Amino acid sequence: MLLLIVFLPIIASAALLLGAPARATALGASAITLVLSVLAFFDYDHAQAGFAYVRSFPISTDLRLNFAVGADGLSLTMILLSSVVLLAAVWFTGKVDRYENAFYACLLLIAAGAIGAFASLDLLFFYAFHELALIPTFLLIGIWGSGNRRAAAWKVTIYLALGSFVLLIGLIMLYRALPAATRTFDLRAIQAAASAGQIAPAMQSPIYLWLLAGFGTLISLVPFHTWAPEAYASAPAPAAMLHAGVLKKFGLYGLLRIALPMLPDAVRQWSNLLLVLLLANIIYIGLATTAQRRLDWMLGYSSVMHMGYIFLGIVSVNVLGATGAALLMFAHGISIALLFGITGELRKRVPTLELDALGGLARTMPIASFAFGLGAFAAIGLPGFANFAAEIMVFFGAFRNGFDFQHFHFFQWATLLALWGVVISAVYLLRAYRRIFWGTSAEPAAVPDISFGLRLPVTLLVASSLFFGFFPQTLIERVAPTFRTHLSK
Amino acid sequence: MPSVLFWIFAAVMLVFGVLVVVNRNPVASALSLVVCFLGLSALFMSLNAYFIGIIQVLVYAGAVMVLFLFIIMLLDLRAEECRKMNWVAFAGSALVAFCLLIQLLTVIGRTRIAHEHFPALAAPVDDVRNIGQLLFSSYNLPLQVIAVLVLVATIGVIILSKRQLR
Amino acid sequence: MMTLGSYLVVSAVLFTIGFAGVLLRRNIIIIFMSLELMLNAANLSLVAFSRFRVSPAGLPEYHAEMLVFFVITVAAAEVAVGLAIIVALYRARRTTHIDDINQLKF
Amino acid sequence: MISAPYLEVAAIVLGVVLLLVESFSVQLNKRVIAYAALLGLAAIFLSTFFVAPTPAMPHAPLWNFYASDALSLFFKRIALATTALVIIMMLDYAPVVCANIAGATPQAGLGEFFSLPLFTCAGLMWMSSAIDFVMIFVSLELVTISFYVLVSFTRRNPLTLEAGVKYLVLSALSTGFLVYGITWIFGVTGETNLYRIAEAFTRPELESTGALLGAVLIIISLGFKIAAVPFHIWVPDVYQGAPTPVTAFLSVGSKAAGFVVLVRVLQPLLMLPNVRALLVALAVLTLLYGNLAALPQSNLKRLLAYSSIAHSGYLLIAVVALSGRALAFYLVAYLLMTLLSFAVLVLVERHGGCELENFSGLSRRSPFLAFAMLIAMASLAGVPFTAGFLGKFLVFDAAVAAHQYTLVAIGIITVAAGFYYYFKVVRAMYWETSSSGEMIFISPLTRMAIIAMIFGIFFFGVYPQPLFNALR
Repeated sequence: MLLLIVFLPIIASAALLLGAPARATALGASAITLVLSVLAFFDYDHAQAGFAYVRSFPISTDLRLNFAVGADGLSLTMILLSSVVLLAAVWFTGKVDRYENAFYACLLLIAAGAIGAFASLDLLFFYAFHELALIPTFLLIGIWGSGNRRAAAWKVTIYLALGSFVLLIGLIMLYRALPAATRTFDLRAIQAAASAGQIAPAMQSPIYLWLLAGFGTLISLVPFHTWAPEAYASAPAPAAMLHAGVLKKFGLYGLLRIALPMLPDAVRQWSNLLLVLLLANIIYIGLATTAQRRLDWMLGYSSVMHMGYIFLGIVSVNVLGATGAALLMFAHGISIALLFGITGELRKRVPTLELDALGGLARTMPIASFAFGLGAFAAIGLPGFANFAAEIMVFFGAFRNGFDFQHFHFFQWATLLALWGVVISAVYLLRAYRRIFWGTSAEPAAVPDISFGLRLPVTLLVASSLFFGFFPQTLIERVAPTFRTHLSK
Repeated sequence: MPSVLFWIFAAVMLVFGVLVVVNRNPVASALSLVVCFLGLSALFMSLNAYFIGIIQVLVYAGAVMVLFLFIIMLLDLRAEECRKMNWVAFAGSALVAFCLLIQLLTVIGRTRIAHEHFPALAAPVDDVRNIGQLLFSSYNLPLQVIAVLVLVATIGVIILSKRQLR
Repeated sequence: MMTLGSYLVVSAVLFTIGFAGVLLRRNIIIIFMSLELMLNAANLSLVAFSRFRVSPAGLPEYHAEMLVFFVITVAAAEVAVGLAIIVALYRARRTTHIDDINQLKF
Repeated sequence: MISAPYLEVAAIVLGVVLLLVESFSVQLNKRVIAYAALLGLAAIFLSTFFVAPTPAMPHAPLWNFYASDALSLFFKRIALATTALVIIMMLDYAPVVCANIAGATPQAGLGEFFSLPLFTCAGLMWMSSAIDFVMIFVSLELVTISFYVLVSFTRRNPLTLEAGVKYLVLSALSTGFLVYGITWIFGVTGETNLYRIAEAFTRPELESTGALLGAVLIIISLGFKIAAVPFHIWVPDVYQGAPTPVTAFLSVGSKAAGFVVLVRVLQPLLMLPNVRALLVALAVLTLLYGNLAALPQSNLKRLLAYSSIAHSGYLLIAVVALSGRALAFYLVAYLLMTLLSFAVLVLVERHGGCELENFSGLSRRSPFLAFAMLIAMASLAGVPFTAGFLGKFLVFDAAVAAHQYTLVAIGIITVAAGFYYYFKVVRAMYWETSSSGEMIFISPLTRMAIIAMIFGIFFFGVYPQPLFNALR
């Protein structure tokens, strides 16, 4: 089943390139993918922690390389996120003025890359699948983007290429850190070796720093973040949904999957560095977001900012924080996808996305306004949405980590500061919402509301966020076992 | 060979070698090269390499240099007129060459065997016979490769110098 | 009797003369002659080493002289092809001056 | 089972027979010769899989010069495949050749163009087996001289002749260095056979100064062959000026053979002090210069020339890290992706030129070619699931294993630069609009070859084990 989830989008995109009917194929493939991943998610037996649906094919005996897929609760959560956002993104794609097939194929490839990476049990394929998205991103932004699309496409490509090769070196060093007899790319085996203490403590730090720099670039951690707002602002809406909603979670997933279980000492040792960086993400980028004058740029910055919370969950190095981070990854992916989707619809209708030039759109576009409002409330973390549950867990996890040190520690300060980030995001999101939809403009543009068909993906996104907001336990009980084996409560 | 003769031939070779490089007139350069190769051939003979010495005269002084002269005459190359020289490049190149020379001489100075005399040979050398035997026994494979090489060179020269195809 | 070193020094000087010619001269034909000087300088060293390393039978080590033989052959072939190219170039461009051959530059 | 030396003999016989056919059948359309050559090469390629192992106690003097180990067989196959693909490209390029030779028609003037690569191929195969400096020298010169002819083949084009002269002078210079280097190695050891030299290097009375001079001179001369900076100066001009299939041949065949000789020669030479440091310096310079100089190029042939220098840098990392596996795999990947891009280039060149703007809107004019070029560029840049990525992975893996972190860091930076200039081609093909609406005709043979190369890039990018097995 997992193989089918991984390869269905790839097969569909190949079919699209060979000339299959564009929208029907893409919609069909992503709907089937969604159904399959929902089935897989609920079918997963969380009492029996560990990887399910494992299939393995030998690739190279010399390198001890296999093509292996398998999923535990964490990966299933991410796969579910990917397929939800994929379906929504494909649905949100309206009329494409040129190369329609290629557009859908690129979307499917990005999602396939993300799903493949989440499902891989093998370091090399885990990496390789993520890179599958690189060329589609370049083409999507370059051909169908808006605004300063060329510069943005270059920037995102070069940054991501550089970041991923840095990451590759980190992965190679991890592979090389194992003793020659047990050297393997298999995640499970490396994890077992790491638990047995076979990765020399002296090697942990350099490996972790390479990984952090590599993943950090992909996640837009602060010094490496400059590509993200520009790319999201210029990308066509479905591409931004997939990229900000799903693909960027790859780096976080990597940290949860590799850094936390395999290099826990290094994570603790460098936690102060990461805390400073994530605070920069939250506070500095948060303030930068409030200063944005355009909706698409604002959303781009806000997606960079929210990465900070997820980092906070990761760096707390306990089950509560890590599980919260996983839930937040899911919740953030949903809410940002919704916001980017509505923004894309707005872009088609109004001449500019300058916040000052817009106003009163709620009168002509009530449904879009409602949907955007839901997305904004979710992103802020209003109770009821998954984001709320997740942020609570992250904050408690991080705060409790400080108590281990028996005195009021840097960690607590950081958590408190990060809490202020929630206020910042409330400020800019609500302000934007009010300006666009409620504020008065001289002459409210007479634009049509989003079409009836688009209510479906909006409902899908909102429903999934609400579902996990009200029943976070379904997700937590699946994800937490992943961390329980090697993290403290 | 007495050292006087060695130094005479070496001096002839080097002086005419320098003349090859400094002459403005290509014909004079080519003729200097002939003399230089004759000196070199004498040095070969002084090292008991009679066969190589003869080959040197036949192939180089005979065939190759005639070819050079022929081409120079064919193209009717005159002494080149003085062009504006790029003095920086000139000085740089001269410096590189000078460094190479110093480097080579240092290595030779540091090489122990370079200060030793040539050991005596056991018997009068019949080197045509020895080389011939080696060439057609041990060195059979390289010889065949060389044969292919000469074939390719021949074809290539014909192709490249055909002015008009039929 | 001469030492091995004196031959090597003479050869090194000749090699440098050839190398300097390649670097300094701008006429292709003369550059080509300088390249021949370099090859011959190497040959002189080879023959000197060959004479120096006397085999147990009291003969020079002929392996080096074999290489000299091949070098001479190759050089002759190279000269033939090289001159053919130079002639073709001269026909097309009326020059053998290397500064005139500079259309390929960015 | 056949003995390995017959492979070269077969290639030579094929070449001679084709030349005879060429000269005696005046009315024959010379494309037939190319097809015959392809068939012959395919037969030889197949027979490499039935080569008998080297005799355990080799008595014949042949085996002093010639090794038929897995490495040599591997590189012979690379040479054969390259030659075959180059001949296919030459078929597409034939009209350009005819236009640039006075009086050339399909019946006259092309026969040698199709048959000379066979001799080059034989030379490359000999090079991959050479284990004696004499053999290395003669086979290297066979390859060089046949390239002299091929590079200047379209002799009415002054640019080609210019490239020919530059190649001539710098190759002859490198030959001079090679011979002088061999001289010094012979001088201090009294041997020309690589194995016996390795033995001699272990002796305590070794004159290490002289040996080091020889080693440096030999590495310099091989640096010319593999286009390592600073011995690369001929590469951009020659690559741009030479007929495009010959450029492809130079950049793949000649480089592969140069690397196999380098690997063989280094087995003894790395026993000397400082040789490895020298190679690291070469690799650093090559990586930086090749990648940075490629950034501003607007002519695709020149861009590929600098990219070829850049890839020499990655290959040198593999050499420094002493990983034969990484080197061999990278060369195969390099072969596939470089020849693929040249195959597309030949077709596009016929309908315009080699400038990047000639590629504008190629996705409209020929989606197939644009897709092929996209794959080639992605693989050259190192996007996963292509052979180029796995090659880079193996190279970096080897470098990490050898603790060459300087090279790793520089390698990463240059990879990012590579993404920029390779994606420039993608941008031209997909973003820009076309200047001409002319469709491009692709012959079935070429289409097959391009599909095969695309398939190869993906196949080896996902499943490299067959290549590893072939190296055993």
